[in-house]
Amino acid sequence: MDLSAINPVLLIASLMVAATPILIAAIGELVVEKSGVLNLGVEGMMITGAIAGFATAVETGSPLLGFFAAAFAGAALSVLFGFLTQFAKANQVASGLALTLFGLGLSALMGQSYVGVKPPQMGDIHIPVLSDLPVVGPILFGHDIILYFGIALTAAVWALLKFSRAGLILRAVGENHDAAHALGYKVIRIRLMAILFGGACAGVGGAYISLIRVPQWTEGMTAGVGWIALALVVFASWKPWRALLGAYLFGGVTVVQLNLQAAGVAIPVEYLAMSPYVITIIVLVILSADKSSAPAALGRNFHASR
Amino acid sequence: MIRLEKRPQPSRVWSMATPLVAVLATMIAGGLLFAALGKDPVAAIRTIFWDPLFGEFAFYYRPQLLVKGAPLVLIAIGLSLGFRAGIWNIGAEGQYIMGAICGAGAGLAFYPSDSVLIFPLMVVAGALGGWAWAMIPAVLKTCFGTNEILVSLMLVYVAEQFLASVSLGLLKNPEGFGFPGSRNLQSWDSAHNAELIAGTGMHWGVVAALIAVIFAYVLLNRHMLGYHIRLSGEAPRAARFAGVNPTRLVLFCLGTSGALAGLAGLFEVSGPSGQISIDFNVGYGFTAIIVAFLGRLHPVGILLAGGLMALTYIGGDIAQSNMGLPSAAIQVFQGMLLFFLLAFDLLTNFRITLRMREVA
Amino acid sequence: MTQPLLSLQGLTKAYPGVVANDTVSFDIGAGEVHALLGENGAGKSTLVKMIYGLVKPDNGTMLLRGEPYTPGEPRQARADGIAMVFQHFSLFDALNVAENIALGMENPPAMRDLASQIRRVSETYGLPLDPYRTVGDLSAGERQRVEIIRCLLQDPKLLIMDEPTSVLTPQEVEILFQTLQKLRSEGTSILYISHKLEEIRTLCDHATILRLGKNVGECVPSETSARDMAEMMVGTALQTPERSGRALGEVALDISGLSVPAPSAFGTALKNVHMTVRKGEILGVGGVAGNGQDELLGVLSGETTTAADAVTLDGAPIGNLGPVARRRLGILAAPEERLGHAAAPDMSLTENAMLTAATREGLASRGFLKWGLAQEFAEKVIKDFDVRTPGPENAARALSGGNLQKFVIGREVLQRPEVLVVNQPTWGVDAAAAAAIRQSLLDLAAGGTAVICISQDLDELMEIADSFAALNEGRLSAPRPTAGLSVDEIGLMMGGAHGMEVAHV
Amino acid sequence: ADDKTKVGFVYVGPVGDGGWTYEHDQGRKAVVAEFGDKVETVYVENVAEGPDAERVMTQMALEGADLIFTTSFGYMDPTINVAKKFPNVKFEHATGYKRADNVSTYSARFYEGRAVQGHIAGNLTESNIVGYIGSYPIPEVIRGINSAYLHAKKVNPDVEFKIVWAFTWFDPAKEADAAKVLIEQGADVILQHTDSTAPQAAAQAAGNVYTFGQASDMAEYAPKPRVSSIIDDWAPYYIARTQAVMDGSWESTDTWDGIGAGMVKIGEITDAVPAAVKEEALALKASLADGSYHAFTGPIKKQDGSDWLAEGETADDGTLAGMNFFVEGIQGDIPQ
Ligand SMILES: Nc1ncnc2c1ncn2[C@@H]1O[C@H](COP(=O)(O)OP(=O)(O)OP(=O)(O)O)[C@@H](O)[C@H]1O
Ligand SMILES: Nc1ncnc2c1ncn2[C@@H]1O[C@H](COP(=O)(O)OP(=O)(O)OP(=O)(O)O)[C@@H](O)[C@H]1O
Ligand SMILES: [Mg+2]
Ligand SMILES: [Mg+2]
Repeated sequence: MDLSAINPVLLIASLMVAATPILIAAIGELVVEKSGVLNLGVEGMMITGAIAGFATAVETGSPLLGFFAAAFAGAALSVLFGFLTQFAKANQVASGLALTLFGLGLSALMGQSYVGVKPPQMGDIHIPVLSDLPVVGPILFGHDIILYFGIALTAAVWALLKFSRAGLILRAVGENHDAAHALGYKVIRIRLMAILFGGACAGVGGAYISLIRVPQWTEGMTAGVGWIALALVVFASWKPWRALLGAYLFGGVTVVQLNLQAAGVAIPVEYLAMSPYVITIIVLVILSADKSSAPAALGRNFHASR
Repeated sequence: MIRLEKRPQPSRVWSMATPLVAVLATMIAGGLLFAALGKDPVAAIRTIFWDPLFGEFAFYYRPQLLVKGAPLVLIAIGLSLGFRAGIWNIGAEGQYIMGAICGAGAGLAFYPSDSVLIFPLMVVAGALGGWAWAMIPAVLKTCFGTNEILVSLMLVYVAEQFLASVSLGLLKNPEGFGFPGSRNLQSWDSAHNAELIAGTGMHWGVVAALIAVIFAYVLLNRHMLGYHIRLSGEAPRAARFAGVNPTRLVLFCLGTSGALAGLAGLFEVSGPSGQISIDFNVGYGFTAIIVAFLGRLHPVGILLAGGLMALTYIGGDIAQSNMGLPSAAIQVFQGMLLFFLLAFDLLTNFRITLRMREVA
Repeated sequence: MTQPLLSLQGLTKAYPGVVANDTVSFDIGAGEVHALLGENGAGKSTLVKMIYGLVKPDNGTMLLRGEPYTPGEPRQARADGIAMVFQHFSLFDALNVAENIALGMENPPAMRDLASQIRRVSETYGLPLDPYRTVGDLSAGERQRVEIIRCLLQDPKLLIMDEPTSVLTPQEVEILFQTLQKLRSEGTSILYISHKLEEIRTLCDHATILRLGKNVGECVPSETSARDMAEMMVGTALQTPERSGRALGEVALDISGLSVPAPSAFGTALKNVHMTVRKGEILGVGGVAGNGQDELLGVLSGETTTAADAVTLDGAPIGNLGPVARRRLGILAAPEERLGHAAAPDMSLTENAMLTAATREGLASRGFLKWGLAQEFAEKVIKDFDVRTPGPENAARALSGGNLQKFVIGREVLQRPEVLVVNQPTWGVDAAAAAAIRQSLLDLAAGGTAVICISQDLDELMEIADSFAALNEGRLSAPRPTAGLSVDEIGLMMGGAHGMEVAHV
Repeated sequence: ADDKTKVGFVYVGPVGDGGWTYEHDQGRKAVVAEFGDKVETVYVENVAEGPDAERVMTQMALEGADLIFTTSFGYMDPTINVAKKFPNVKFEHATGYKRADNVSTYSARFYEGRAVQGHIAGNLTESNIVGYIGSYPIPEVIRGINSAYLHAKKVNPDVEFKIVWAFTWFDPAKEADAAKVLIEQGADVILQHTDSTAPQAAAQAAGNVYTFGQASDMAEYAPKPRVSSIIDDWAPYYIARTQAVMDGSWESTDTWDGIGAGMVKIGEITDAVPAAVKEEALALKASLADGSYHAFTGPIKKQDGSDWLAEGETADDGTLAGMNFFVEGIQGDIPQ
């Protein structure tokens, strides 16, 4: 065993990368849930975003365009969910699961000719001086732009929810849709926009996996990240900064367990491999006491009796 | 302008008709998809829906429908109880795995005994394994209010790691030349869940699924507990008023669905599948969720939905092999089926009126 | 005469099966307090929702200051100077007062400015409010202040108030009236909906009466007797329930020193509650909504269990028993919320009969249900309580509110309770049906049942109860005989003015 | 149409996995290219091991397949079961050990390729740390680790292997993480027994790290980080066996072919490898191909220090097939 082989600076830098797709998807879902909608289809939207982004990046040669396409594809898929739950008043749990099933199939279909293709690379941004600083340089300033986008998104959503009128309306709709309707807010329209935003974020998160983190396209490559993102929202008690913390924690546990393996720590591998999930459960238990910001109308459909 | 009006009460006619309409719509949309992929849509639909039932080799596929459908129905019945009560166990896959591991493990501990008690012991152990795994989210929910959707789901990943671990270690076949995977229970009579009548596909798992359907039907329609389950789902406060103890209900629903999923795992590992291996689980626990909704959480509906789902799997494989349809297309097709069902469900609870708005 | 502020002409709105408003026309003058009267379901709320832009009329026109007025949404109505206090609060429990108010405004100032505006206005009108408190923690009266201040901040020209006083103590009503008078003196028109005719007589300049959606008359309230107005509303002469004098038996139910923590974040804790009810007695429990009524019912019905000896029935401790065990002993209850608490909306009446009657009516044996018997029982309830519905196979939510209420009360009454607890037994029920329900409670009591009637309708309690106690922030006042109790005394028992002050003019 | 030979393929993953199943499907395409109209091939992808596999094989047999390739270890028992019911249909099961009159088995000696990789890796590493990403600790993977280690050690006595078990066959994100972790812990050569190019990409991002293509050539990452590769080439075997069925000369056999028969190919060794090393590697490959050298030739001790192969002794196929121990010098335990 050689724990000194683990370099904490590199570890933090790589857990930031590992956390980014979960973070972006979770922030999107957080907004959706704040509006009172539970969309369990994150995995399906992520994988669709992964292939749409990948294909676009390959075809156009621009990873950035890929991310736009991924956002669009994720949002497009979420329209299906929005239609089912907001217009057809279908059960949200079932609709979300259907979306995941559909997304997995659809992405596989779309991705058939992209197997084994190498995508164009998204360069890390290099900020002179800053990126070369010891310790903080590689942690803070040596990453790709989407990673910073994820952090900025967290900050933006936090500020939006806390300070802006749009955020207030969103929270109001998720809190009590009947009252919001009575005050003249268009509950369905607001929820649809939140759902679209969540879909776009999930798409970007998926594309981060296929374009930066891995980067390649293979079927089913999101491998459950969407579900982790869902867990993260509850875990974060619907607070954006806690979602960031949670994403880093989860990414951290995953990276640390591999580090421990490589360092030869004598913990059976299967326990290390299951540790991220077990730790997620434990943290869920600890945080479940805090339901303070759970949207009161979460998962309930609204039908305005005009 | 299209307007939705909530019906005073759900329409019976539509609640029967929507599944049929949904299947039809899926056939149409699926046909379009297949056509877009350059396949003959009519032939594809026929291959998926007709050939397994009435085609040349139906004698083989019909029993396979039972083999494929039984675990789906068994798990879905258990899940539907919880879903009816608003308790969302989506980790049946993990409970299925743990049932199989515990059941097979209990049997293999006595290898090569030929006692007739082995199989019953395995059944009990399988049910207990699934039950115990489901009790984790149940207890966490009742004690700490932890979200059962997420806990049960996380436990699927844990169970998968555990499955890999026992396939490579504890339950590894000592005569397997070091390859992962347990002994094949099919070749050990006292543990083999064999076909009860050769060539029918009928094994104990199918019997258990049918019993579960009847049990659930009676429970939901004739028994106080089932009434309380339905009541809790429709009006939790009214349920409390009626005297339902929510904690006990959570324990019962999660426990039952876990036990049934565990049983499904046990019947599968000791029968059609034969052995514990790293990739033993094939997603029945997740597909069963879809089956439960497709069957509108009704026992008889679930029975039919399980059959329908099995049909699309079997027919889908035939279509792959005979027509070269990619398996992803079949998956999309199944997703569409669920979408359409959910969408058309609207007609059960709402009336759609088309009318011109008069200019004021 | 000057031009009216708002003129309604032939407004019609139909819902499936009901014409909620049928060619309703009347005018509201500037600076006028105009009352809108009518029974439950007469169409009052629908009418004001049309004015507020929430509901689009099928037919008819509105003129605001002589100009055609067709509000597409509440935002437009607000822009035109119309503000509304809703019958069912449109508040968000998890948000604070300032946020709630901002949501009801078109262009709210920055939060800090808004907070100081709220403080200022609330003090001017004698309705003190802390802008940073979470609304879920407020009492019903305070919540209404939030709604009112939300309106006042917008300088409304027309203020619509849909049953604002049902959640206020008499003293609070008094203060509200002074606020409204002040507004009127500033030139604001008020459209005021209430069932409390005496209030209307003191406050309003003019009244329009709706029956079954139609405008059936107008009057000047100060010149018309309450009884006359009531008869215009109902269309027939009213009869009062008979209360035959009866002897009270021994103590049936006894609660002593019961304290229960709030069941949820926004619930009310019960504090040191003492109460005894004797056989044949009707105990009226008054109080403003949200002061622990639901919680008290929960403690009595067994939904909330307590220490065994905190509640006793005929001297035997029962505090730890759940609803089923209590029903077996004869304690039955009918909660306030019909849909979702007393009955499951999507279940049939037969299934809803099973909800509480399984134990006492023998509808189940060893857990197996006898649906045949349940249906017979449901049919009996329907027949005996004149529930208007095609049959017991109909879903509860397909019934009108009043009919469902009759079903719920009938279901409990027909089970021959030893103790019956009802919360708001006639809420949303028309006068004739309400009279029938009250009569059935009186009959039960005459048969020796101890009845606890929780209600916000003081007239109702005065009419049927033998003694009266009031709930105020989870505390129950000592019961007093109803005979000879004055409105002022009742008001004080209910907690007085809850910190409101007379408007500072 | 009946004079066509019908060949069925049962795949465990999607043909789009870019690895194991993808290469088998390349083999299928080679069969089509070779025989054209004389064959008809059918395949079903994503077939779970167990009853589904049995059903799909039966279906193919019923529909008239003459020869069925079942391409995953987990199909072993189902293949035997179905073969019993269709004595006239020939079955070929990959990587298993159960045979019957109409069931052959075939597998590839990837460990020969691993020997070449180990040789190059031992030479290239400067940190003397070689990272190895394992999927599951099964004989196939362990054999590869041992073979690579032995040959790296031979050219570089100081070499050390860091092994990370991903506990998944397939999870590109996890593979990427594993590669990054190994690189962070000092590895400058990464070997992998998982199929995605994620480790290649990680190595490329890290800079001075070498990798090897696995299952497919992964040439898009050449010349560096990918310096060579092991390629599964099932085409010659599939063509030969199809031909045998056409000729009527098919017999049940156990084939375990390596570099010599072309079942295992070594992808181009790029110029990132010093010429001398490349030459040695090619020589090693040649000796493995012509059989003059066996990748497991004694003296070799097991990890616990006990003797396994004496000087000059070569491993027998039985031990290799079920290999469940590390050789001396490798750190860490095999997870059980
Ligand atoms: N959204 C709706 N859909 C169908 N019917 C409705 C709807 N809203 C109101 N109604 C019906 O319209 C009629 C008038 O209702 P409204 O709420 O206006 O009565 P109200 O006079 O305000 O009664 P209350 O005194 O109980 O508040 C009732 O019969 C009611 O059931
Ligand atoms: N939101 C709604 N959606 C659909 N139908 C409604 C709605 N609200 C009320 N109704 C229907 O309108 C009719 C009248 O309901 P409501 O409860 O308002 O009756 P009401 O006129 O107040 O009668 P009662 O005096 O008995 O309470 C009922 O048939 C009811 O089903
Ligand atoms: Mg009513
Ligand atoms: Mg009203």
